[in-house]
Amino acid sequence: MVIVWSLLELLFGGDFSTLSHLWQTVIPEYVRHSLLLMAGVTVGVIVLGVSTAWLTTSCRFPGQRFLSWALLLPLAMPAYITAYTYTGMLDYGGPVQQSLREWFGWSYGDYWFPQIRSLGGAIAVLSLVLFPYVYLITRATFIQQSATTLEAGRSLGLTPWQCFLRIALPLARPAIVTGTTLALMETLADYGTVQYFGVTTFTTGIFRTWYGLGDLYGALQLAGLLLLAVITLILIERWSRRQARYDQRNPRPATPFELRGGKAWLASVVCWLPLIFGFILPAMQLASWSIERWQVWTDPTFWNLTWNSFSLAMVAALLVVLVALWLAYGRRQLPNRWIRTSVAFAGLGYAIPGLVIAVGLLVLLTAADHVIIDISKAWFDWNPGLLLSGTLFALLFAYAVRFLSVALQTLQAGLAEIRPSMDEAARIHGYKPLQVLRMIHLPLLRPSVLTALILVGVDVLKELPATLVLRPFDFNTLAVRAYEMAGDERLADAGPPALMMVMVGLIPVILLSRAMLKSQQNALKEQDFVPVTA
Amino acid sequence: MHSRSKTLSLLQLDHLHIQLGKQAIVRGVSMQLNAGDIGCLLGPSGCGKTTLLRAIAGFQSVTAGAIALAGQQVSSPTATQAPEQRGIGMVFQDFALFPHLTVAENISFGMRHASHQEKQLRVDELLNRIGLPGYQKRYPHELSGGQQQRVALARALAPRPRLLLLDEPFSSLDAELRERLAIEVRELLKKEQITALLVTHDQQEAFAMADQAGVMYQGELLQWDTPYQLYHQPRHQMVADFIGHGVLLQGTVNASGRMASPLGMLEHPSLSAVADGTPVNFLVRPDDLVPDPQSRLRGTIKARGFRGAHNLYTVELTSGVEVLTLSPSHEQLRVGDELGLRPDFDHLVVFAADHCELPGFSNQAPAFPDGLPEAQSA
Amino acid sequence: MHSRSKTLSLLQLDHLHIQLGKQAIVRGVSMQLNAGDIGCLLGPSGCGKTTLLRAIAGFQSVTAGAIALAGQQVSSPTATQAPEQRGIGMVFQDFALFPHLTVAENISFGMRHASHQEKQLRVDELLNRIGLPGYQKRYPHELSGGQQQRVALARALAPRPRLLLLDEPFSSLDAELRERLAIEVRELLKKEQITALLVTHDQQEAFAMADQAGVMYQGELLQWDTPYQLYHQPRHQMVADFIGHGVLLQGTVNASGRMASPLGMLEHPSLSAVADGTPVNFLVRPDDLVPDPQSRLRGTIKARGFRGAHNLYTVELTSGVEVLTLSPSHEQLRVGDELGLRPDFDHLVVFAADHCELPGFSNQAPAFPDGLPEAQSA
Amino acid sequence: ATINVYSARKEALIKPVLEQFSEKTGIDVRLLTGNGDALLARLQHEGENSPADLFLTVDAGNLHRAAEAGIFQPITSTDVLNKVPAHLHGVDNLWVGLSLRARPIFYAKGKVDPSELNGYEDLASEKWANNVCIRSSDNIYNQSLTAALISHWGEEKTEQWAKGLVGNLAKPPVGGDRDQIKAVAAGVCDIAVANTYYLGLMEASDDAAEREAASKVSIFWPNQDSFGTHVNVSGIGLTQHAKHKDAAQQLIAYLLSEEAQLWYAATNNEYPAVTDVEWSERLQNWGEFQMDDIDMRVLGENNAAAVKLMNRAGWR
Ligand SMILES: Nc1ncnc2c1ncn2[C@@H]1O[C@H](COP(=O)(O)OP(=O)(O)OP(=O)(O)O)[C@@H](O)[C@H]1O
Ligand SMILES: Nc1ncnc2c1ncn2[C@@H]1O[C@H](COP(=O)(O)OP(=O)(O)OP(=O)(O)O)[C@@H](O)[C@H]1O
Ligand SMILES: [Fe+3]
Ligand SMILES: [Mg+2]
Ligand SMILES: [Mg+2]
Repeated sequence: MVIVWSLLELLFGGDFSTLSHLWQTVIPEYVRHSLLLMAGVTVGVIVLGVSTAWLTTSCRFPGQRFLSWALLLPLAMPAYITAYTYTGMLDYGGPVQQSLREWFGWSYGDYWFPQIRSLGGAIAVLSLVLFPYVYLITRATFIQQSATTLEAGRSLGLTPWQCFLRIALPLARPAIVTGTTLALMETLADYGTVQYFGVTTFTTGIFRTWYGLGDLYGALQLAGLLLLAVITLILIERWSRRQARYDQRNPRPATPFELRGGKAWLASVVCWLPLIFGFILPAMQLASWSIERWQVWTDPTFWNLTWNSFSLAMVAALLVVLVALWLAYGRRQLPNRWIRTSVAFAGLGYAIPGLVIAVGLLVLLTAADHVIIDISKAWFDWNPGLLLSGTLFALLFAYAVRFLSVALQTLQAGLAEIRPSMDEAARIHGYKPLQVLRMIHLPLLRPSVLTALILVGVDVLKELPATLVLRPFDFNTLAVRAYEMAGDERLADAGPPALMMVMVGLIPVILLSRAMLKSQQNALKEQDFVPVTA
Repeated sequence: MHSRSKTLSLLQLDHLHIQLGKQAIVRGVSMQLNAGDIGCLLGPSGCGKTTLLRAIAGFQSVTAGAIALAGQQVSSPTATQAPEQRGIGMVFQDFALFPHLTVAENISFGMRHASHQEKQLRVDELLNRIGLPGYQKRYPHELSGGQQQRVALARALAPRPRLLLLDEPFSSLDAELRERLAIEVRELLKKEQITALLVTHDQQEAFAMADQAGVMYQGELLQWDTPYQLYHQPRHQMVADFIGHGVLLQGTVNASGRMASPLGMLEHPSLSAVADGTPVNFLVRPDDLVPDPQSRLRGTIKARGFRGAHNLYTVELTSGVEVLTLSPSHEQLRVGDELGLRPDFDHLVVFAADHCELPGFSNQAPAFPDGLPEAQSA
Repeated sequence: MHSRSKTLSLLQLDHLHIQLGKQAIVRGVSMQLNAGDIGCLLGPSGCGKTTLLRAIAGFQSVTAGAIALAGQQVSSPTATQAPEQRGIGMVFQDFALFPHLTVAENISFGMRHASHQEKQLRVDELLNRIGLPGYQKRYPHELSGGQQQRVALARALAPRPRLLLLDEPFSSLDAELRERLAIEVRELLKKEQITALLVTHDQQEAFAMADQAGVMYQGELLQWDTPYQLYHQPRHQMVADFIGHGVLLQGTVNASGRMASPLGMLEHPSLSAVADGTPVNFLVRPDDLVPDPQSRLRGTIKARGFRGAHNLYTVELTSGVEVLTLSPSHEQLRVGDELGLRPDFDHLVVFAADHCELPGFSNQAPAFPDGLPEAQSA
Repeated sequence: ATINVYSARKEALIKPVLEQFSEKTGIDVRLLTGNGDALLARLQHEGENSPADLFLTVDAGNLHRAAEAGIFQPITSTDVLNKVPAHLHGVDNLWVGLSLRARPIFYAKGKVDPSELNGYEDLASEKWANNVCIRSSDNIYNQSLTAALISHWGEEKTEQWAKGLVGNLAKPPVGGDRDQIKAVAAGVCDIAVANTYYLGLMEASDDAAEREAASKVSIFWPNQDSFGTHVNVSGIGLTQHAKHKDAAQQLIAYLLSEEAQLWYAATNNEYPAVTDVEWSERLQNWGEFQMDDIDMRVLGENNAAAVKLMNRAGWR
């Protein structure tokens, strides 16, 4: 909120000359690229995320249990790292094209090969890395969906597949939209990947204005425009949903379909492909680089980095999810305009590039620091230093601003599935709203809370720009290390920290998703399976 | 007098108005329920009963008027006390059981300050009462619809609230169980001195349970009275029509305080107050007409409904007017048979003919020639 | 004969067994429903009615036995035809409306091959029938409980399925509307030649709608017959007890084919087949005993229930046996009054005294001295 | 004492020298690395409460911007100032250069005769149509190069040049400098622009494929007859509110010592800013050349104009 306001203030403080220059030269192209990128990523994450989420919740096929948590793994890969690994493999200098040239005696230009550094490449990589947002959030709602609603569809003559399309999918709409919005916001805020792929987007414009033209105000004006665009998108979506609701009576868990033969095989393939391309291949590339750099594994500073990253991610995830819970729940309890707007604004942080947020926060925190220092000097004759902006506080604050929307949206999608009469039934028994939250919503929301924790944790682990600007002295994380190495085009050196980041991210992902699986199985414990004969 | 009613009345509604969106759903409802009494709300589907209960519980803000609990105002357009502070229990129309809690946990949910043992005792006692002993460990989705509803009832009873709101608490139960439970719940409420307000669609239930009852129609509470008065002395045509079977016939009061009607000349003390020549509507219940072969009032059976002990016949009188009558189901009268009917009025319920036009009656249900109320449309 | 029954019967259940978890929920149910007929299932809460419907719809696999639709086997322990291929419609006990669709979209949901205009016409027609004209654009959460239930009914009717399963489709409606809708739905089903199987808790409804009806108890279908037979000729003590009010009294058959009973000597043709000295139970309905001041059979009123047109009295005979009787509610008899009763049996329903022990009767409901069935416990 | 350094140079390229310094002098150094512009913003907002004593950044443009923002104070230590040529000082000695990085033209060995080349003008000439590789104009290296050309040629001619260059590109301007060199090696184009130290990194790589790619390209030093090959600078300044001024200047002096300068040259193949320090073997192998000794301030001043010009020219 505060950040947004300080940004808005900056927005109308500067002059618009830079903006008009950009408008005449590059902006149209940037906008076009951004739109294409967003369109592509939208299709990509929805197709990958929803299909895998549906298959792993409503069907049983070999490998389904493993896949149901493994599909989160691509998220642990920073997008730019995946971009690097694919470029390393597929670019003209990479092993694939080199081998082709050697085997067939071709030289460059004799053959057609998809240009990985292109808009298409960026869409592919971002989709592969970001689809787990959709997967996770949608899956959490699929788990909560009531079997009776789907059975109603079948009693009206719909095949399971049509039920999926016409009931399960629309009912999961808040979740799908949430996941996609998150993926799109990340796409909009992404700078590393698109820059590496030479795709100029709106964000490129922001940084070009700032770095190249030295015009921070111009950059912030652009960021403001971006924000407006995002707000518009969100409003359009909200409006299109209008009064429709998504909570269902009697959430009786559905009985999964046993898939056999060709169908089981097909389902496996559909789920394995994104995992292979989004995680296994890049991770193998990282692993091979890491083996070249085996020395670092014995380096204590490297383990220090690992600990920093891990603990920071844990603390930040807990913090952010707590705040988000408070906001989401506040909105449910007191749906007045003030809370609505503040929740809506709190959710926008994700669309703004991390660096812009970091700078905005810097302005705010340093100003607060100056006041604190002045007061402290006047009263105690003591200079406490930069208490807020110079410590981990700033970092945690920045994560909160940036990732609040991830947690918030995940939780809101989950809350939308809980009938309001649950709240009422609890309150009529004398429980205050917070007690209701603890006793009713948290248990029912478990899949969503766990999802939010995973998403924020992994995001913090990967977070780069804000960490770079706001961290205290001599505080390094895996992401920073990987980035510095990769930024100098020392890909092999970037391998170990990147791999470690993935492995650290894996631990919570595995733990939490097992917990999720368990809550799903609890619900199913008394159910028997209906064999499908078609 | 005023102070006395204050000390006794546990729940008091005062010209309550409630709006949902732009629609007025509850309109000017006033009523009062004395401590320890059981009140029943009847009314056609969609007339605002649930909305009224939700306002009393504190989930719904009111547009005008006030709600007072034990003399203390809890809802007004400007201030609403939080639901959890009202000490009210509620059985929700859609049960609203907590899906992640077992039956025992659901039932003991509201007993916040009770010890583990107290909870267990109460749960066991209530499960016995609702006919589900041994169901403690089940989850709601492992119960049948009626079982879920009974658990919802037990959950609301467990903490012994001072006021219990029941929104169709027996709708999913079979007649036998419903009747037994109604009686048991009534006993329990009386024993534990819980005041209750019950919404039901079952008049028998209302008659069996209620100390006071009322009929709502399109957001208005038409009459709030004892069940007997409601049936035999409806103060509103709509009430007469809604409670029990019956038809409204037209008659004309003449100078001698008698009424000319399709059933012949009828007498009634209340008619003497009516001016000569006034057209009136009067209510004819099935039991007001006794089959009597000797009677001069004759008709033909148009339809027969089997209702267990009795058949309900729709009879077209020779004058063309249709009325209802009951006859033991052993006596096999057939559609088309002719029979005689003898009027046997205990109360004659008369309405001014222009008072309360019954809106938009459907005439598709042959058994009920006077039609049925349509739900008020949007 | 075999082939004829095949062409006529739309639904046939053959020794059906269903298990949920480790419990047998449906046990050896056999029945058949002819095309165009309406069947009604009655039975205490939790006896397995919903489970049976779910198996017929194909949502629930069967443990033994078979289900055939129009002569074609659709469910057996080894093969289950997918629900959407059965052409069955269903009204779910918990409605299961699609919360993200409007009323019109919900209703037309199953009309997949209809044109936009056809859909609109059908939606308008059905909304009129269920008394909700103009509600097309509402969302389910903007409806009252009863309105939601009616929309669920319309949704199931809209695509004209060959078999319609209705799981307590009128439970949330007021008596008037329920009666009207029951008749309308019956007309509509007959007109559109839809076969239907209805679960209801309301015997009146079952009597009014059904061509065939049955009583389920603890997973077994005790009797499948016409409603009249079910009431007057129950073939099972449990059925007698469940349908309508009544008490079971003990008697002893003597040599002359008559029976010595607390009501005096009773005669009945069916008694002649019974051996001398056999102890039997026989059913006494409230309408089998007519108040008669002259009768030598006398008793004292122990309890009175107001039920609108009649009062239901519990009478303790001088022999100490309790029976029920009905009397118009105008006649103000009081608890404690003495009265005479005259037996007036049309059918005498007799059970061997050792046949079918009624399990664990509760004796808490004073109005029903023979107790009520408890739900089977886990 | 402890001194605090904000550095836009990556940790790996600065930390070892700082550690050596601490060992030598007993002065602790705390380091914070990050993006140059962001660190600058942080310094500005921290104002007088900033813990930073020194700000180290890469590229004349960035140094200029920092000086303009008023976060530096003049360096007074003559020890420091005398070691570095005057064109590598900021206005009022607000900063000094630490190392130099050259941005010449690379060509495919064997395919291109170096005599066909002359200077940066060639990149725009029709002769190399579809045959030039260069990275995006987002990159500060290209912005500085263009800024230098503006001051030599004027804006109009430079814009013509930029347009010609864009027309000559063999592939979209994507990837880093190393990728441009690899593109030449792979035959995508015959000439490319990149910083020399990337070639050094490739030559020293433990990946055989990189070494092989490096062996296929050579450096051409452009504009030896005119203003010289474009070089850029990494530099350091003393912050306005430095709390440990003396120690900080000691550190600057150490960074300009022969030991530190040699380490730079060896580690990152940059050219020493201190004139009399000997070049590493690899630098010597690439050959002597005339550097553009344009005043670094000009690069900074022209940076915005350069970006706008490139925007207009359609250089992505
Ligand atoms: N998942 C389950 N596991 C074990 N028992 C179950 C499960 N689901 C239902 N039951 C039991 O099966 C029995 C039959 O349930 P069903 O829903 O068919 O009853 P019903 O006849 O429809 O009752 P009602 O009239 O209350 O709706 C009930 O006793 C119920 O407790
Ligand atoms: N959110 C809403 N917006 C507009 N109208 C609504 C909304 N919710 C309910 N209504 C309307 O308010 C009226 C009263 O609803 P309420 O639930 O109080 O009825 P009810 O008397 O409980 O009916 P039932 O017996 O069917 O449960 C209904 O006509 C319903 O359509
Ligand atoms: Fe570089
Ligand atoms: Mg209601
Ligand atoms: Mg049921």
